[in-house]
Amino acid sequence: MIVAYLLLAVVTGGAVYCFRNRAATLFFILLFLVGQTVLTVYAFCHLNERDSTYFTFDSLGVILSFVLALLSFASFYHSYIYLERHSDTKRNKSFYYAALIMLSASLNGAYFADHLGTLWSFIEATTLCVAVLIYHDRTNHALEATWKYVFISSIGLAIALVAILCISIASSKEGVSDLNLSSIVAHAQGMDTTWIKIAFILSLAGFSAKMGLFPLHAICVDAHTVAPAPISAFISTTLMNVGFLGIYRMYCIVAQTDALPWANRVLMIVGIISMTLSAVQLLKIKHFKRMFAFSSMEHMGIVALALSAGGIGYYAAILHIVLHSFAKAGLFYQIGQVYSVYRSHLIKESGNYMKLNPLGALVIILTFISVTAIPPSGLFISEFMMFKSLFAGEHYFVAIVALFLLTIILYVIGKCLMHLLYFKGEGIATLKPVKLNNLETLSQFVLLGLIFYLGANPPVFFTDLITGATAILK
Amino acid sequence: MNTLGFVLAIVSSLLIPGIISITKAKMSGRKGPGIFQPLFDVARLIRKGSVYSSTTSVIFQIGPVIYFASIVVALLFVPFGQYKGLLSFDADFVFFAYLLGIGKFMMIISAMDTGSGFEGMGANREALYSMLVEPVFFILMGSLALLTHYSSFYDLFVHIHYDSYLTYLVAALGIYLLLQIAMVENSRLPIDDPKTHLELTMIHEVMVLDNSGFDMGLINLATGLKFALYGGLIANFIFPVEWPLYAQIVLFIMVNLLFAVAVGLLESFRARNKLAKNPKWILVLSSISLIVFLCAIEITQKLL
Amino acid sequence: MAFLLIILFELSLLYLAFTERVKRFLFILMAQGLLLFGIAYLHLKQVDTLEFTFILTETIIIKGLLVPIFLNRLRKRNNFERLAHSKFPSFVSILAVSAAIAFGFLLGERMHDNDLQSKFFSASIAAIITGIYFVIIHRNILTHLIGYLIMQNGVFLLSLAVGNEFPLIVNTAILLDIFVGVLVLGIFVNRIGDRFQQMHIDELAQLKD
Amino acid sequence: MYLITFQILLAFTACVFFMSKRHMSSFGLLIQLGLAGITGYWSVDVLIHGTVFERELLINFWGSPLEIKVDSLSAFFILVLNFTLLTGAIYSKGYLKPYINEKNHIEFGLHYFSLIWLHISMLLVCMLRDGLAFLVVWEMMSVFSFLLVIFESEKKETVKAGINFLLQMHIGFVFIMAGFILAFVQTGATFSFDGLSVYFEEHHSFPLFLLFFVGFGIKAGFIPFHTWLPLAHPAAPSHISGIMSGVIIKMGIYGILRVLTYIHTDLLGIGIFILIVSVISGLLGVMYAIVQHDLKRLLAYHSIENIGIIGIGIGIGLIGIAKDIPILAVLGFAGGILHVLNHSLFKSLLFYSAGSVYMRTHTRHLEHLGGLIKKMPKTAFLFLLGALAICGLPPFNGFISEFLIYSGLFKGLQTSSLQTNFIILGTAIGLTLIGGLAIFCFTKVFSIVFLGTPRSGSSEKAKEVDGGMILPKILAGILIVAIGIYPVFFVKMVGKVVELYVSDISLIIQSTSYMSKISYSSLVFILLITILWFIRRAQQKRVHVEHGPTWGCGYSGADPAVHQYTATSFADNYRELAPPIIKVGKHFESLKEEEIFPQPRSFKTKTVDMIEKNIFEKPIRKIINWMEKAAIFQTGNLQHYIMYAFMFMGLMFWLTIFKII
Repeated sequence: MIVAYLLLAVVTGGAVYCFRNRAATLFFILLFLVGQTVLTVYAFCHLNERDSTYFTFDSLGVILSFVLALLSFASFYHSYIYLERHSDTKRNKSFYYAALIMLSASLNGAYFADHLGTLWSFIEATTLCVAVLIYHDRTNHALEATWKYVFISSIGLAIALVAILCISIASSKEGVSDLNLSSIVAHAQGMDTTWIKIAFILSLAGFSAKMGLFPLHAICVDAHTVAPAPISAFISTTLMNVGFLGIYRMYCIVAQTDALPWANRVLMIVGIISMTLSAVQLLKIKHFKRMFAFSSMEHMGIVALALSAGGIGYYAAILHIVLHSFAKAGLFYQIGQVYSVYRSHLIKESGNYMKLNPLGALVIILTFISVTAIPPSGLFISEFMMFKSLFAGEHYFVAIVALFLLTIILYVIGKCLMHLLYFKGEGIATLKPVKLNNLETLSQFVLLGLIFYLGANPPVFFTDLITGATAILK
Repeated sequence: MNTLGFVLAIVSSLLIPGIISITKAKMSGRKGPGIFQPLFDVARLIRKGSVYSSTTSVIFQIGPVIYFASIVVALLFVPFGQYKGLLSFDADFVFFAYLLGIGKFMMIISAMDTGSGFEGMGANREALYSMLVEPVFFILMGSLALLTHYSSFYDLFVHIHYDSYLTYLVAALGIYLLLQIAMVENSRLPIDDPKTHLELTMIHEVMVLDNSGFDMGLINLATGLKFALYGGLIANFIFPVEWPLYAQIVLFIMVNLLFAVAVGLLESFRARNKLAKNPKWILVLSSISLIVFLCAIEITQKLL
Repeated sequence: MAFLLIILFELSLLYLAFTERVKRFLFILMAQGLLLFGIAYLHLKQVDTLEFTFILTETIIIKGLLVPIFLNRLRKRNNFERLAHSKFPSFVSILAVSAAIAFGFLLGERMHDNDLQSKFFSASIAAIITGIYFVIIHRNILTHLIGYLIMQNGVFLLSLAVGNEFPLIVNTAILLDIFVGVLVLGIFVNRIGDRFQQMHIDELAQLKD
Repeated sequence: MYLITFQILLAFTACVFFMSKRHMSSFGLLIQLGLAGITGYWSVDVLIHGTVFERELLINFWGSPLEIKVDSLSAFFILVLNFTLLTGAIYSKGYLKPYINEKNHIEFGLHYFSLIWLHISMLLVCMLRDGLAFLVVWEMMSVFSFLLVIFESEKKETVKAGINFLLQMHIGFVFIMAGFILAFVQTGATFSFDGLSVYFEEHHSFPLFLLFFVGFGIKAGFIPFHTWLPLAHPAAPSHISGIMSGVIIKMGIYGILRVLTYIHTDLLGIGIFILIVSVISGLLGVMYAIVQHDLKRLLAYHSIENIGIIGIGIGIGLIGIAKDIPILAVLGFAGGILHVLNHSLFKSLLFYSAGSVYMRTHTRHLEHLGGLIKKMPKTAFLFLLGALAICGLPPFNGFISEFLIYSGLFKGLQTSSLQTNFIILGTAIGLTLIGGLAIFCFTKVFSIVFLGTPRSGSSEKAKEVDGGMILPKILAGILIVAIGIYPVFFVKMVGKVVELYVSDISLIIQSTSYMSKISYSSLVFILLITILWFIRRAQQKRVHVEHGPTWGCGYSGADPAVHQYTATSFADNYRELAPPIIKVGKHFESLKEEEIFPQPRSFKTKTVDMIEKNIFEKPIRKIINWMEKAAIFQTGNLQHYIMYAFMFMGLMFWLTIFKII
């Protein structure tokens, strides 16, 4: 199935690149999207079954693939609007679409990969695809950010490859010759913890580039800043999720060994440092997209903390990843609209959005509530679970620091968004309200609605999937 | 029988201003007006027409009425020996104090209603001093409550048993404090001298600069009533419960007479405080009342 | 024999530390490709056509020929001959690389393991560290690319050391990824060269807070 | 049946966005009436029969249906908040009329949507017992009030105050959450209020209570957690200020009272702690209030004072329970809880009146107002009513609750130990001072705003607001007088709530006997006033009445508006007594030597809240500055970024090798 899907991606991607008229592009994109949805549904129906030797439809993969399927629709739609609004050349457009298709495909490949090598190569493939997209605007900043993103991602992934090799050293001693995740996890208990520990640190450092976590967090922030808004949405959601997936897979291996408490402490350090750095940087923030990029980093820090806390924290981590994806995607799509109003991403050049685009302002308010994890947003539920498990583990100090940082972040984000909504300064007064497509805003409402819905009363299949994904850790 | 106390208090209220002015006149070597002169004044005022400032509103007119009514109703709470006041219940002195409070509130805003700078000064001082003096009254009542295990005016005074020296001290200090509270409440010496004629330093008198006619009459009557109010309370301190009724009536009249004379004497021989010193002086009263409280604790032997 | 090749490999790392001409770097990359072929060939337990072809492509064709040639074209296109003067004098670099080699050696000894080719392991650690060190000290992006490739060579050695082979298809995917990665990076080097006239890292520090 | 209607109403709330701007308020009011009717019915039922109302909502929350539970405490608060929110909603229609053209559809819709949901979330706060659900609705309440506060977003300060409000509410929320989680983690009982009782039985109550107290105390506005009130209240539209001061801060009290129902140990310590905090809040609240020049800010400080009085009642009650002096307990709790109702009435009345003043004069600055009693007589008299009530003067409701507390205090004096005696004495002194200061303050406010001569053109041109805005004030006014004159009924109602804390409720029945005597006394007072007034009227008809200028001691040339006493000068002699906590900044340009003919100058004073400045502003500013300085990691240099990874790995290896982690 996956092979068929990947083939479809290659074919549609190629076709989109070759046939540049509107109807054909639309047709192939839709074809791909339908195929992708079919894959997700198929995967859900064949939960925990192997596919094409190197893939398994495991619960976490299905959840993330579900998120991806949903966000691809939104992203293609918003990309379409974005490209039309910026009247790009046909060549650039087709290039953009093709890259987006390939990116989605490699993301799905990574989500379902059961073999560490496959996982690695798909993740590396995402880097290459996303480079095209980040560079889309072809400005100096875009060039810089792309270079940094690709280069540091490559270095990070090289480190991650070393980590995978270390795992393979450890596993070969246990007689596991293939690098299939399921078999490694099954035999991990007896493995040499030294190698496992080395592998964990290296993979954490390596995949952090993808996940936007400390220590290689910086490039994600830069990439967000310059990428077109729909791509920022994609980077900070599905692409970050793939980084999380990499770390999570490693963590699953570590979790079987005695090194688990150690790994938890490492994750906790990483989480707290990520949150601290993002909070500290947020205090000086001047640029909307950077602000949300740092906010993503903060959320990834929360996810790391949740993982490290264990227990109900595992559940919290995955729930948080999913809900954060919806919140950030909605937010970045909205930032695209904001940009079309002000032609700038700078906070100080914005203001009075409430009058200029009231519906968008409503989205901003909702996203503000979601992103800062104020109830009733679902993100609060996951953060709450995280704190519960932190307290249960008697990590009081960490919990207090985290709460403090979250409060600061709430303050900064609140301040900046309120500036956007209500500030009336010179230059702002002359701006005219912009007529925007309501359907565009509606899609953001749907995403935000999902956050509230999944936070308050998640459907049973969803909770089952998350429980299934964390089952391996119990 | 309960009305007797009220009637007596009313009678003495009518006479007290006259007695005070006679005492002051004698002390300064003047012949002085007759004892009923203040009453004649009031009667004349009540018959006279009024002049209202065009700045004022209905507040200015209703203020003195409420002020007067509050004092009359407060008088209903004052017990008479073994007889309760016309109105009496647990913690009635709280009602008593707050009733006086509403009267003051209305007087202050009616003074402010004129939009006069001078009356503003008086009103503001009145508000400050009555705020400061309030704790004195409450601590005193609290000490009595502690001492007697009761909490209405009637029970407080009836159940004081003079059985130790400390009790006498409590009584003496209590009387002193009530006297001083009366002076502050009526804006008399040493807080304020009603004889001065510099608006900048006056308190009560400057508040009523614009009042005339009926209203002024009520205010003058109220002054006497307020003296009677505290005179009555002081009398209750002294009443031996076991005395027969006629003796008590005589005693009551004597005490009120003495109270008026004492006020007259005080006003004759004391200079008024520097205006800025007044708050401190009132605070001293608070600390005296604290001493009363400590005595009460000592008497109830809770220190052991 | 393999041991000799590894010594040569480590020597090539040392040589990197004090040379300043970009051409030399490329030469060394080429040489490392050949050395890796030798090491991998000697490492093979039995010669299998498919696997042999794969190693041949990976080491000689890609690492030894295509990539250096590609980089050379980049170098020519962007007129890039000598390294800009680095903050770190070359003797520091020599010391650092030597230290990396020594560290790798010690680690290899310490991690003494039956399934592990400790010599390969120590050389690979040295290469990875040198690669990253290279990126950190030099301020030119083409050199960064070279550092990255050295690091990748180290990873390749490590995969040999592990002995636990990936399936061929996965290996190919990994190889393809790295190759395309270098191409993409190269394209961007070109763009940067066009846009900024020089490929100095300082040009690429606009995005910050 | 009622339950289903309740839920249908919830579902309909979003329709407010699809209404026209003019009909939103009516639609919102309709929904709120429905909600209030249903919940009010439940509450009255609970209060009358003394039962506990339990139902499951059909809404699922994390797989299980939400359970609502109304006991007498919830019922009391539900009734209080229903009343204030309804009056607020009525008032809002008139108050927001001038904004209809200014604000767009979404802003208006958002406002009314938030208003309805504020109501809903507050109802749910009172009804939910599950910990997580409670936390969610608790914070929803804050978020919606935040959205309501920032309605007048044209002003920079409004938005700033709004963010400040949200932030402080969030901090409070964090404390409450921490409290719940700690209790849950340490006992493993259910994550709910009932789970707390398990914790309190097994552990020391005080530390956990402290967490809850801080959390709820921030909402309630106890000093030193009061700093949001003086900012948020002036910023909010007046109906929201009224609601906020009337009921939102009471939710903090509800939280504290709710937690207290589960605590049976350490009560003395908790009681004394609450008492001390409350006396300080009461005193400082009113002391700060006197020196304010902004009408609504002043009222906000008075809310702090009144929260202090409520706290005094609760503290006294707790000491009573701990020391086993039932009379103290009963009267203390009854006074405190009744004051919740009372304060919600007169404070909303005062805020609505202040709002009317603001609406007609466009200023809240005391020194620009004056003489409004002639322009807006109804508003003026209703404000006076509220002022008298808030000063605790008979025959109005404020007196009743203060009277209960006082009589508790004096009864407590008789039966308690030395230590308690001193505490009670201190409280009594505090309470009398609060009362006196309140009179001082409200004589000032009333006379400066409504009496004398207008001090600016805008107050000269003011005119009375229309009936829709008077009606809610009259409703509140009726209740104020009703409670003042016929307290027995209300004290009995409060008695049902007190039963949760003190089982022996006979004392409250006893106290009703002298409550009725208070009624008599008040009636006598009112009767006397009426008689005198009629005598006076008759006299006035007979005599000659003249009108003229105010007596200016012989000088009549002064401009009456300038010659008046000002708010600043009224507070001046008081201010001199309290320098350490009230710092008044004076801003003026001093006279230069070469200035022979001085130019016109301005003089400005600004009061500084020393607690806010020293406890919060300074340290927070320091931390923020320090953090801003630390923001140097995003250098833009690629090599640094790689270094981070390298250093991180090195550090981790090092820490691991040396077994630090």
